[in-house]
Amino acid sequence: MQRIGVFVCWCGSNIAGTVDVHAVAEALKTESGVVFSTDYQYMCSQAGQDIIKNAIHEHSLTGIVVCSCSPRMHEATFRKTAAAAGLNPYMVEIANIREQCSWIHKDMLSGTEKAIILGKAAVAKVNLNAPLTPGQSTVTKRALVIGGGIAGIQTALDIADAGFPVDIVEKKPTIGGKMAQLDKTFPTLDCAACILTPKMVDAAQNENIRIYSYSEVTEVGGYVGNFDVTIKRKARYVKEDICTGCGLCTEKCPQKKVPNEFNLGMDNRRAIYIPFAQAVPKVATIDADYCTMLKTGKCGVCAKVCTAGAIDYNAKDEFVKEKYGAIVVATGYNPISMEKFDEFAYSQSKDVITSLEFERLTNAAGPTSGKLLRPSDGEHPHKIVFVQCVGSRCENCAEKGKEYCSKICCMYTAKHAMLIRDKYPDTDVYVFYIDVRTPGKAFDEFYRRAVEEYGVHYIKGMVGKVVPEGKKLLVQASDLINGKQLHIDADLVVLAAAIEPDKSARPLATMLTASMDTNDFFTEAHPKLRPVESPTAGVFLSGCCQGPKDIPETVSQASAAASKVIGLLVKDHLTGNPCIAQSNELMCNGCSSCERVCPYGAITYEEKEFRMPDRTTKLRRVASVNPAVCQGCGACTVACPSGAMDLNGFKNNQIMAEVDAICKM
Amino acid sequence: MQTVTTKSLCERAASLLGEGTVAAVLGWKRGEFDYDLTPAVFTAAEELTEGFIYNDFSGANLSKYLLKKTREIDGKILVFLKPCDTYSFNQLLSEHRFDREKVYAIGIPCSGMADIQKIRKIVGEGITAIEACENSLLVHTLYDDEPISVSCAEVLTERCLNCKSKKHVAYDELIGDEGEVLTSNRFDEVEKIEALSADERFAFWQNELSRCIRCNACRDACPACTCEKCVFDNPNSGVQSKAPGGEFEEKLFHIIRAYHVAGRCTDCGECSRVCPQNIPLHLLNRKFIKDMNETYGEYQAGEYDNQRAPLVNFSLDDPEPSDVVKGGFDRA
Amino acid sequence: MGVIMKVTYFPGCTLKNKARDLDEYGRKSAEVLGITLEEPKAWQCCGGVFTTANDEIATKLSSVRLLRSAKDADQPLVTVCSACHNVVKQTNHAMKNDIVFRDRVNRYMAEETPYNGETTVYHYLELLRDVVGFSNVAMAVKKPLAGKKIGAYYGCLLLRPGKVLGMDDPENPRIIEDLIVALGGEPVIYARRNECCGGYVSAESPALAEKNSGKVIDNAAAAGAEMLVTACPLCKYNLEKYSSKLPIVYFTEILAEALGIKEEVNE
Amino acid sequence: MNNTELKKEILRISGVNVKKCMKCGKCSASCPAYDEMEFHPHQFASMIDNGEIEPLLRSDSLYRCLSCFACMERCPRGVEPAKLIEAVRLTAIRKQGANRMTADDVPQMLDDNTPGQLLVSAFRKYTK
Amino acid sequence: MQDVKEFKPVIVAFCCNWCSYAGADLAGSNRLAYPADVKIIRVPCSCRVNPMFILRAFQRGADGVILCGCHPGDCHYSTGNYYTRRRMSMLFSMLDFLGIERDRTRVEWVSAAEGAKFAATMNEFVEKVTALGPNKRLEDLRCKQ
Repeated sequence: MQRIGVFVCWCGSNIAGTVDVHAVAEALKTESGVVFSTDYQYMCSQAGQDIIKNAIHEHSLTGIVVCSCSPRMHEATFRKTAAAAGLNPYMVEIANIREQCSWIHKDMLSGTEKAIILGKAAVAKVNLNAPLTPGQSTVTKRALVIGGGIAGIQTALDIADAGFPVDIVEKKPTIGGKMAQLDKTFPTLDCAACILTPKMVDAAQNENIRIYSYSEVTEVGGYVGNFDVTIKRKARYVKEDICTGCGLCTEKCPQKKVPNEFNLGMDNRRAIYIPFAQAVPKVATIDADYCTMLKTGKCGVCAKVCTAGAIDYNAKDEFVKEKYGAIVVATGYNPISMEKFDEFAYSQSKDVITSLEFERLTNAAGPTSGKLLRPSDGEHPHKIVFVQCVGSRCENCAEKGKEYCSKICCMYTAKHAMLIRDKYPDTDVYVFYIDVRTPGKAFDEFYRRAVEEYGVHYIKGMVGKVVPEGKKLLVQASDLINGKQLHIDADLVVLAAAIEPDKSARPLATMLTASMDTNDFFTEAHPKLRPVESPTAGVFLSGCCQGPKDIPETVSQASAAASKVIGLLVKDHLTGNPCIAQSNELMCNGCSSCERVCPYGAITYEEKEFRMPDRTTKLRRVASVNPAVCQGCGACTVACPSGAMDLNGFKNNQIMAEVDAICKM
Repeated sequence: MQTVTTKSLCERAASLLGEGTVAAVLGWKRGEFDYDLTPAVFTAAEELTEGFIYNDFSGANLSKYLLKKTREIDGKILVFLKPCDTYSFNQLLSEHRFDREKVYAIGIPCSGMADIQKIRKIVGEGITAIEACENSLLVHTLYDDEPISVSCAEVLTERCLNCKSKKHVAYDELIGDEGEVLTSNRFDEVEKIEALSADERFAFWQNELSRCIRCNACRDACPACTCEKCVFDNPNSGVQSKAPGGEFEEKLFHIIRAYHVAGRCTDCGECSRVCPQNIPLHLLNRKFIKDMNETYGEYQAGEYDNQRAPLVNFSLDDPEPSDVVKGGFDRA
Repeated sequence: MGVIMKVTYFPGCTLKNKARDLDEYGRKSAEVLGITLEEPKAWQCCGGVFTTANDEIATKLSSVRLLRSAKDADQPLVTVCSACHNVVKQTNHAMKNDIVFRDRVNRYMAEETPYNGETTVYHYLELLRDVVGFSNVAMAVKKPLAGKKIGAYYGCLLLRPGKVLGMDDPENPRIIEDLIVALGGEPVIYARRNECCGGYVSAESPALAEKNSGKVIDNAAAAGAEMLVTACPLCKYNLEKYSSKLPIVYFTEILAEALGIKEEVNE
Repeated sequence: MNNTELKKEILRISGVNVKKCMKCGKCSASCPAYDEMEFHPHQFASMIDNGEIEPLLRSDSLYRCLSCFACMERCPRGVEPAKLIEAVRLTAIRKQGANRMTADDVPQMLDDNTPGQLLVSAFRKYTK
Repeated sequence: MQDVKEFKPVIVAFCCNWCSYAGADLAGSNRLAYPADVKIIRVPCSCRVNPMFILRAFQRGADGVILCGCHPGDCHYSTGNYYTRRRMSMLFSMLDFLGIERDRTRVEWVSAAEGAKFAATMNEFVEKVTALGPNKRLEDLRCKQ
């Protein structure tokens, strides 16, 4: 028989305002097993916790019911309190009489009545509680970072700095990500390459960091502290350890007509290539889709010119299996396709470009060596129109745009406009905006400078149609402040395309069993309090895979994710959740139903000897649960017809006791 | 009558016993009357000649008995399986309920079993003996001098009228000819009930289930009900009950029993065959089978070894419960 | 080519007089391409424009009757005029998806069985693309429009509202361009091909129609078009009235021409 | 009808939720009849939301809308201004004697090529 | 005596810990009212709910039972609610087959962000169950006081 103490919290007037807390404490006194019942203003306060501790000692309590706020709020608090007083923390149950009672009911009578019933249900459950001890598992002291953009690089550097080995898996031939393609960064206008490339070099030289470039994660198994990951190292046909990155092959390759993705297809590269001068690793890669040798077996120029002998036309994809304690997702973003927004004539004119293309056009290492020239005819544009929110903040066109604000466009457009006016004062710049959103340190000041010092024309209104005619782009737009429809004959139109999570994120989320929102951004464990963790233990989020963000924010989150990973990796053991499934071998049929529904593969079978009624022993097949792998969902408990499989902390008889308590009027 | 004779089966069993291939034979033997055959274990040729019978009353599905017998008896057991029994046999195998190595299965043809209740309805009480002829049964009674002839087709059991398959899906040896999977109208009765109003359905089942005496015969005969410990016998399950306990209790028992075997029930019909109160329990199982077939695609439990039953499976675009109950079977 | 499909064909009022070309070239070409166009015995004018107000019943009844006759014949319904297409397809969409509207119409019409938007409505162009297939059209071409630079003029009614008509990307349509390619011509893409010509407002404000039509033609000409094709009699009227820069013909005419049956029609 | 009821009526027959408008002006930026209109598509949304419907009812803008649906197609929020304009126009011409166009107006519109479609459409839009 | 004037149903709501229980908490935080007749039982996942619990609730006097879980695809345990969906589809269809009123049982997917949906769902469910009146078809008279 349990000796249960009931503690009813007032939560100031939050609970006491609509629930008669004395009456609740009084009513629960007579419940089976209850030997002590009291109420207090704030049970979660030090004084409140002391009341619980003292009662445990004074009344030799074996179980605790706290009638208070949601267990999601303070279950952990009260479990610690109980543990401090020598009671097993899993002997504590919470009756949620705030969120699910006092806050939603207005009159004292029904509120109190319901609070009593919820209290009774908790008491009924505690009567059947048993002390639980969490299992322990070891931690593999190595982290995996998926994605080698600025988010992934920063996370990896910080983890490595704390002394833990970390692997970066990047699907492209080089790390660097989107930031490597940018020209300048707002609001300080530092050159992106100048601040990024030293970090890339640091990552390459750090002995704790291993970079798997041109690689992808193909399989993830295991659980927090013990992930088993398979990494596909795509065949790059160049031996990474031998190639010196001299670049001779990329000059001699006869296949010159390959669209250069680093410059967003605005110029061409060779079939064997190094994406850009500061690439890390600085190693050539053969593009199998274009290489004449790989396609027809005739050519071999690169092998001939390579003095190091690094070319290997027979290379195959390789699979590496590795163990990790933690995984950081840093898969980043891409601008959405402009295909469905052809009112802006993106598909009709080369002079309608996206902002990322604009970055390349103004970048000294870009296709025009940093000179702002029109892609169509290489002439200097004199009138440039920027269009904001293309595909962002779309309500009805889910298949077309995105419902959210892409967050970075207002600032980079101000940057672009300012840079143009700075370099080419003879060029007129128009920015069509719906709202200018500049929350951030020195952001609004930056935008105002664009208007006030650089004379950028900011016009509130959207562009409705862009008509390429002759050499001009006729822009038809609203000027809402002046109540006019404007017609501007522009030379260049730049679209601030919405950004979306990288397409690789969705299959990765499935592999990681990490949840995503409807936009395919990874969901955080808590939007405010646990913003860099995924709800899946051991999986952390860094950068735009979690939501649109700019570089300062990305780097902050990257470091935050790293600190969470370090916090995990310093532990030698992880304490598991003891509320896991357990099979009663005497009742188990060995039928495999539970195994079939287990999402974690936590259930295996073994042949065990059992004594038969006639005193002989027979082998029987029974289920056994791996406590380190089981996450405690309970799917198996319902699949089991005999009830042999039960869930600790949520046992069949405990839940039925709650049902009984609620239904017994 | 059956196309294979008791004698031929006896001979084959005796020779397998004799050569030591099997240590025991699981078959049917005469009870008090010709028509109340019960499952039995034979370990010697003489026992077989004395007791073994295969006739129109060998309805009992022997597959379930393998669980206990394979654990009790050392050596192989010969079991005779009618086509429908082989489905149960397979299902039990995929649930790892017995060691296949310990069993020698002989598939035997079945031309349908006779229902003694139907015979009684025709000839009345006082049946003393029944002889099988080609297409009819000769029934001797206390009150009639001459045996009365009834046609086999007329007295086929309900489940045999809707026979789903004459094909054996598992065996080591086959005696007689192999049949085919049949198309049956086995869901007609379910559909009839579905077509009733909610009140009528409730009244129908209230009438049927209230006759339950909780004798547990359905559970004990069911080849899918093979739990080491049944929840209804387990004092810790919270639903233990061994006696009829009112209207709710019977519903709970039969709903849970049907739910526990859903996806595993091969529709062998043993539950209704053994029910002393003649409750059409197989309709509950067939309702689940029909729903699962219609909602998640055709599935026949026991058809193959190691299938994944609908309730331990899912697909991403399964319909919502509200659509299944409202859309699929709406009669409102 | 054998008969591949029989369809209910709705010509609409203008095709019986001013836009006879659109109709006749269309009929003859369909025959060649294996489509049998069956005109319903009785039909009424579609109304020319679709009234978006959802309490308007009467203005949509003629379309509903037409849709029902196609349903009764168990045939898809084909229109060739952009305006008819727009009205009939939008009406069908409302009958299918707007439950309140559908019930009111069905109650009003008091037919034995309700009409619930079952009919599939094709524009003639969709029929060519989705049923016949442009590759088959290309194979049937006898006199390719070699080298002819043709601008497709969609106007507004053929494409919008995009979600309801579901014909093509309303901002970057390809269907007429693909047809031009199939016929051996060279399509000229220009941005104003989906901008309105001025429509019925030309009745009251010819100035507006003049301005809009002019812009369309100037844009097409600047892009190098030598002629424009359209599916709408009103577009053709407005464009021709306000500019003589480019010849305007119906798409069925270039179809007939390429199929080598243009003269046959004119005989 | 007072303003509130008039607004309700217009929202009802148009089926539009004007609250979805984020005031970006893309509708008016797309409008090919902009210069001919006193009130522009985005103003229809905001004025109807404000209950300022009388000025709209009196405005010639109602008869300049081409019903080309460009505003509907390009609105990022699915507001459908063309449906609002249609609803206001119908509210205006459904009143007794408020027809915009009569049969007497037809002869001066005609020329040799005028398609029937033009007359039918204009009557639909201007007359009840 | 049953109070004929005002029937207050007993509603048992099983909520998964990760989405729906959090959704219920959010409804509370936003002070979105729903009837006090609804009593929530926290389970780790909707797939923890055994049909036995539902029948048990009816036996002990519940008038309606509702199951809330994460939206399909969002299960914290990735697949739990898919099993729930099948299990409850089959169970509810069976209850319907036995003539039990359809509106006494329900499955609803409520995310942690859908406080408003939680409250609205509960209001609607209570309303429907109230309209049905007391549960007579699945009650256990021995459990009545």
